[in-house]
Amino acid sequence: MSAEGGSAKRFVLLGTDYVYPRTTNKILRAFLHSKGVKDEDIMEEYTPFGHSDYQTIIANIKKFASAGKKTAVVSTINGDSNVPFYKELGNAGLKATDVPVVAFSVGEEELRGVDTKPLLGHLAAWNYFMTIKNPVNAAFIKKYQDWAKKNNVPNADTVVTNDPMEATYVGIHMWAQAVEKAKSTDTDKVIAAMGGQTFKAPSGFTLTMDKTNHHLHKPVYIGEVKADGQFNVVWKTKEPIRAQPWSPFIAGNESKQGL
Amino acid sequence: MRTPLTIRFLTSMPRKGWLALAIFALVAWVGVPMAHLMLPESSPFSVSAYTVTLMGKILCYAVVAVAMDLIWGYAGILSLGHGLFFALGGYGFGMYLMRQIGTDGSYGVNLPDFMVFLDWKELPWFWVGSDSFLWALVLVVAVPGALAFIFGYFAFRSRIKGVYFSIITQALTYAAMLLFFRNETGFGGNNGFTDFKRILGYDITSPEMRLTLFGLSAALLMFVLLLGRYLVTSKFGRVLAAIRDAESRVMFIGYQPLWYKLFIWTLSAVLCALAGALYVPQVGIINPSEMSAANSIEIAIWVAVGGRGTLVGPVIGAFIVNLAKSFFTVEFPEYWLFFLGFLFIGVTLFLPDGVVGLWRKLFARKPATETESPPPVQKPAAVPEKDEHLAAKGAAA
Amino acid sequence: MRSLITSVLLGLCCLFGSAHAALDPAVLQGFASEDFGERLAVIGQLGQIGDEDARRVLEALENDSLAIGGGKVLIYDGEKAIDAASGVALEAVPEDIDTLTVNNRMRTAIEAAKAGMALFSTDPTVRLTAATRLRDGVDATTLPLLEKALASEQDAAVHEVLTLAVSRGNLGSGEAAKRLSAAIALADSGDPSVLALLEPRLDASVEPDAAVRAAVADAIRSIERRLAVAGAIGTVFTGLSLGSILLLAALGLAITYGVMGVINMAHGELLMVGAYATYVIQGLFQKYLPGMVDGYLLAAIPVSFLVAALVGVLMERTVIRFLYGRPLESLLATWGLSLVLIQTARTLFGPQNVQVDNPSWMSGGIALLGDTVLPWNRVVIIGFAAFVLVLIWLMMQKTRLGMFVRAVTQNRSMAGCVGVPTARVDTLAFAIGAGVAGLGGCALSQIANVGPAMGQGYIVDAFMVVVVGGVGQLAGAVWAAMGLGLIAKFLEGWTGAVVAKIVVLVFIIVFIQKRPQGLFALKGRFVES
Amino acid sequence: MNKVLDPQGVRPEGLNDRENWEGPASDGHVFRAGELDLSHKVILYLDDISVSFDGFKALNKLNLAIDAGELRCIIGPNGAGKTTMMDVITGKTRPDEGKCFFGQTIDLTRMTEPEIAHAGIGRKFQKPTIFEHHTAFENLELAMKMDKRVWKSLFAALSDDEYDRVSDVLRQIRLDHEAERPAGLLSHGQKQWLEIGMLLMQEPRLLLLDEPVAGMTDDETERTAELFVSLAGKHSLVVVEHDMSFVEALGGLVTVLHEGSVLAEGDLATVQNDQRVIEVYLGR
Amino acid sequence: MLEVKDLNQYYGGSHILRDLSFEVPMGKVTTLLGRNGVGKTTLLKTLMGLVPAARGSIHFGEGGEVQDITRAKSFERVRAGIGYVPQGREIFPRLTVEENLHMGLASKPASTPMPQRIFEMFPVLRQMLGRRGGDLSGGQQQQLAIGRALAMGPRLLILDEPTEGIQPSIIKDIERAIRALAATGEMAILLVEQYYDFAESLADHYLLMERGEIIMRGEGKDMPAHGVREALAV
Repeated sequence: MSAEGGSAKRFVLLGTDYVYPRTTNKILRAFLHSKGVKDEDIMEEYTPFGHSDYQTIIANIKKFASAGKKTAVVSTINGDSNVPFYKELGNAGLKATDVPVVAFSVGEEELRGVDTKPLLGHLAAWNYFMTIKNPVNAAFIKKYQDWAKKNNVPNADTVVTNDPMEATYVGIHMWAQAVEKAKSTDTDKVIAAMGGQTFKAPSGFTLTMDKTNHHLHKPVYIGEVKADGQFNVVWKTKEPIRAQPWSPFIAGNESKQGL
Repeated sequence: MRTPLTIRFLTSMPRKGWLALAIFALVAWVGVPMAHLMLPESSPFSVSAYTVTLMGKILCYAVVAVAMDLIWGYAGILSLGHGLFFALGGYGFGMYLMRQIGTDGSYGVNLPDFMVFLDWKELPWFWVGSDSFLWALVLVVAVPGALAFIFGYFAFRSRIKGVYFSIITQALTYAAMLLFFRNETGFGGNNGFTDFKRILGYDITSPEMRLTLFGLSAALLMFVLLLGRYLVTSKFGRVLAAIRDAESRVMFIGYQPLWYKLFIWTLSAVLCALAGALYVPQVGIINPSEMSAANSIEIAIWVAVGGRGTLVGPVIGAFIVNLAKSFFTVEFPEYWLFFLGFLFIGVTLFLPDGVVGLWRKLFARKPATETESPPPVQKPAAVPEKDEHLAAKGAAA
Repeated sequence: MRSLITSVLLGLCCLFGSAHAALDPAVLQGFASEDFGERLAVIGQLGQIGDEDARRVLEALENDSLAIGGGKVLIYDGEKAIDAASGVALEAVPEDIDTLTVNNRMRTAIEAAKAGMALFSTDPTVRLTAATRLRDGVDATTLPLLEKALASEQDAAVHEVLTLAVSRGNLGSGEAAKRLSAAIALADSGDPSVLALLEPRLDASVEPDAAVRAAVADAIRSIERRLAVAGAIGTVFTGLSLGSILLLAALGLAITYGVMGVINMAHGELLMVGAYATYVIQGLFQKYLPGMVDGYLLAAIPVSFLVAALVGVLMERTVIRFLYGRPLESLLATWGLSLVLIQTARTLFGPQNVQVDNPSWMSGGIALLGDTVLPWNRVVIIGFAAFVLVLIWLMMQKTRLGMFVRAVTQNRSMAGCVGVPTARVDTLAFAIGAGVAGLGGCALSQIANVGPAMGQGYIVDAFMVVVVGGVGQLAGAVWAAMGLGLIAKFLEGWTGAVVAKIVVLVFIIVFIQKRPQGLFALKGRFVES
Repeated sequence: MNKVLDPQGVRPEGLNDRENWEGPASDGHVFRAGELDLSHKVILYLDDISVSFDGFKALNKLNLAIDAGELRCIIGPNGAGKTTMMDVITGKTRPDEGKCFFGQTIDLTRMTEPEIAHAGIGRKFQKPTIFEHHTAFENLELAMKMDKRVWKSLFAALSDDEYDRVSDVLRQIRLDHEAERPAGLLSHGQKQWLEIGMLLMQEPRLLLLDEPVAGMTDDETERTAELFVSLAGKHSLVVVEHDMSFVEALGGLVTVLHEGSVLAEGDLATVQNDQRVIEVYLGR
Repeated sequence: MLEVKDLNQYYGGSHILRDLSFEVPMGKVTTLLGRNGVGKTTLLKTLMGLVPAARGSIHFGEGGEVQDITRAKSFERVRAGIGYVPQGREIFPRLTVEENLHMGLASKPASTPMPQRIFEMFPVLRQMLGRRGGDLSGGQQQQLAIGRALAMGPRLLILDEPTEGIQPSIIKDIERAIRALAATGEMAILLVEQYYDFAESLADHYLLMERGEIIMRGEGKDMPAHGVREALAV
């Protein structure tokens, strides 16, 4: 919505029909309302899993975008459907400069199966990108690539790291730390020891587990797709931010903000 | 032939059959509960919670297999839509289970969680009454039954049979799966129902509940076997087999095959639904993937492996395939599809009568009497008679 | 943003025709700033300079090859570095070199700057692109530039675009006459964004002149009419496109099931084989013939046919031939085959989807009026479906093998009794069907995912097409595929994709009840036997 | 109950067009399915029946009337339309045009196969179609005239009377020693007889027999002729046959079909001397 | 040309062919007579390899090139030189007449020309070349079936009841054609018939079948004397 982000005034919330996109878009809609965006400037659309024919939807997006205001797409399309979606987007002539797409579930791994030419400039929001430059990340990538080669993973020479992998990596280490602290693998004791654990993550920050809600405090990055299937970080938070399991933009969650 | 019904029912099965049934009942209702509750975990005869649930699950599958066999083995109609009826039964009972969660869900509201995130403020009309156990039972039987009846009525009335019927049942199931994947449909979309807490107020994870569900599954299987036995030995069963072998002849002697097929088809669907209703509380989840084409076709392979046109065959097949699945997916997950794939091919090519047929061939003292279990129509000819190929096509066309 | 373009263009206006100066390194230093605003300003300045040096820098920036190193702004291609200001190559690449990040906002600015420069290019196509690019963002301040360009423009196409652009600007003019002619000119537009400009002008408080209001109303009607036509064409096109995909997915099955009567549940996996064959060919081209990568698809067509046909031969020889005349058993056995094929693909290529690129000649599309774009890959696939159809028709009707296949289908034992090796014909016919499925897979790889389980998604659709069309009827399959594609797309317009699909499936189920023989039933006595 | 309207959904003209009916217009008769009205002695009436497949006219304005109790032979070269005619009568094929009445009131073109069977028409196919996996006894039992609805079948048990009736027919068709053998194992001739037996169990008013003695031994053929002759009077029989000696043995009226319509009709001698018949059939 | 020895065949438990032995000599018409159901068609199906022989042998050929075809596949027998005109014609209904005739050349290389003799014999086929086989009348179909069998120039022509359901004028044509073919001396002909007059007028040799056995055989001219007509009539 900022000038930096393209000053979008209309939003297409496009997702695969399951819990995550539904919930995300519910929060997004509430957030957009709070910023004064009207319902008529929000188009919400869901496709089934594995949907592969995006012709009609893209035509609808174009129509929606042609109403004169700058339009952005927030995509929570999951998995396989992304390839046909982006291919269709490119072929229909919608460039990132016209209608940028911000994806919440497209990462480096997903882009391995995609011809990235038509995607240049589209965006993704994650807590980690492989392109982040810091020693921890370099070591992390190296370790994974070595492992993949050693274990003959198909296409081992082109393996990539991504946010979910980083999250798992962090999670396992924190669990190990908590086990050491609790001196037990008993679930309840480990849970008790989990809160407040910290770990120097490949994302370049030292992450902390929230003491009350056991979510991680993480940085947020926005990256633009590059031709090689990697992301160019174009925006990031200054420091890790606290996770809010109950969105403040949804009515009824006011009492839960401390959680 | 001129004996009263009850006697006929009793004599419809040889004494050995009744004995086997009694032993099975004893094991399921006394042996397993005792082994699960009383024996310490260290005992070699102890039955773990995992095993009870696994067996309970496979018993439900066995019911589905027998139901499938009634329609495929005895009436020659291969359904690729039984996964749908199974799932509908599961959804019917799942609605009740969801309501039993009450305010224990993650939003703490007296609405299923998925409705909360969809911003629904109240239950949609088709959920009305779903908090009643009895109404849930009605739903379990009535919805799949009505769907099967309506679909079957139109399909059989149009004389759709053979592969055509199989393909449109698959289309039906596929359409239903797409429908249930939608969140707007009101059944939890992709995630379906899960996180069940209790049945009739009792904790669903307690050993007693586990054993009760297991015992009920065993009871349902026995009931289905007895019912099947009665049906196939009755005149109804003979008409059914006659329809399978020569439908036009049956019509010309004055039977309306439509109603016969419709009866067995609807019954089969309802039995599947009952199995589904028992299955869901045992595995703790129901979602639309139960309606995928692969699931329905797998049911057919249970029947084929065991031996179609027999009642015990499908039970054996369900156990063999599902135990193999449990084994492979744990030990060699990458080979499971190879195993299943070759099982499909091998059984159709080399074991047309399944394990039971093999058993009979190997240990036959006397040839199987025809009245007991008419063999399936399409026996592989010793000489591949390719002319049939055309005939079959004509029939399909 | 708009003001930025304006400033670029105004600058251009002033500078146009003046002697051009070398680039001042100080101008470029702004790129070193962390602040995007300053970087944008530099782009604006470069646009004003508008010479070859400026263009070079802008292009470098666009291609991610502008970098800061050693305190200078450099053009860096990964090996050697050139001083951006002077164009002189540096002897050594500085150690601290860091590529400049471009975001969408900068990209937009670059494009605007370049378009402004290009408006006076000698190449009419370049001018056309530039004019099109500038048309949407026109306002009162950019108007003079466009008017100037319009005045000197000779090329008709560019002239037309510029006229529309100028008219958009003039719509807000103080002179009623200008507004009137603008409104009249805009009636020829097919751009929906013009509607957004025109609609407020219907209001008397915005537009005091009644004549202009009437012209505006006319223009709106005319544009809407044009958009409606374009929209309808677009929907029909998407329907045909979906139909041709269904057809490609089903044609192989129309042979194996329709003609030979084999219920091949592994048909989807034959599509997958074709798609993976395409993927492998692409890989080989990338490795050994990188210069001809765009031609890989042409090579993939015969290869995907042959590979799938070979798999078909194997299937027929090992399993299917023992199951002729037993459709339900062949259904189960071929389902088993499909599982084996899926797992084989998984083992060979990994469980993830693999990347199959569109050749560059299949990217982009033909822009019709307004928003309607006919993407090249879809156009090509419609053409390809027609090609495969003709191929099959020729194969079945004009070759000896085709005649044998038809004869065997009609009367197997008699075909043997006139000397047709029926078993071999079966194998060949199945191989052809499988090969055609492979061709389908090759086409599908261009628009959909290529992965081990991709075939499963098509099997239901493929059977529906064949069954609705009527078994044994190629023409039926064509009508069914196109019909189902169009119905699905028209429905999708107002019910959404899922409901459209469900409705189509239910429609098919009902249709089969009414016409179990499909659209094109074979009639006659010989059907009965 | 489960009445299916004919595909066109149009009432055949015959219902409104009764004044064209042979004999006086029978105003007293209301259309009642299932009640056979033989007031004009005609049990089966085909009027201008035409059936075409893909342009080929299998039946071309065929007219035929069979009297109650009559034994009629239909002969004709292959492709003359004999089997199609049977298909029309039994509801397997719907005629493109024309009327087909059973008695005075039962419109066969509007009924399904089982309804026609219930109305009292039994049919024997050219190739014996019996239930090969059932015993001979069961074959007859299934064919027996009784309530054939699902619910009854579920709880059906044979009464002594019914048992005796099956046994009687088994004796009549000389299969009493083969009663418990699966029918699939019987010889060709025995299968033909079994199918005739099934027809008898149905107690039909009209029997349609398509080449009933094909593949029978001479002895069997002779006995079949005797059986048919004995059935005539009580039942009406329409026999399609090529075997002229068999036709002669039956001794009834003979109808010659050719290219979908009646070429000649009369006793065997008349027909055999008809020039047109000699041309197309006998004198080949 | 064709030598059948001790041929046996069963079908569904009943013994259909019992120790059949006979020969079909070159350049002659051998007629096989018998009533319905005596096993004639089963015999021909066994000769064509449509059903495997249970016991016995079938040899085909002349002089030094006699081959054992007892186990050969149908198309191999055709390749060896046997042309077959089945009962009920069995032309390919959805192929054109021309294609049907070309099917007769299936055992030959694709370049083999269509012998014009067929059209001389049955001129009607030339007029009907573009029509679908299924649209022809019975008689025309019969001529087509014979033409199809003749296309590849067989050394043995087997005809199964070619007069069945055919109008007299065409029967005359067929009779003439068979006579002409035999007269060339290049072909052995096995004619299976129930229609006595037709068989008698063509037969050089005759075989009479009853219950799977050949109960009478002899020269064609002796047929009346041997009482074959009476044996068929019963």
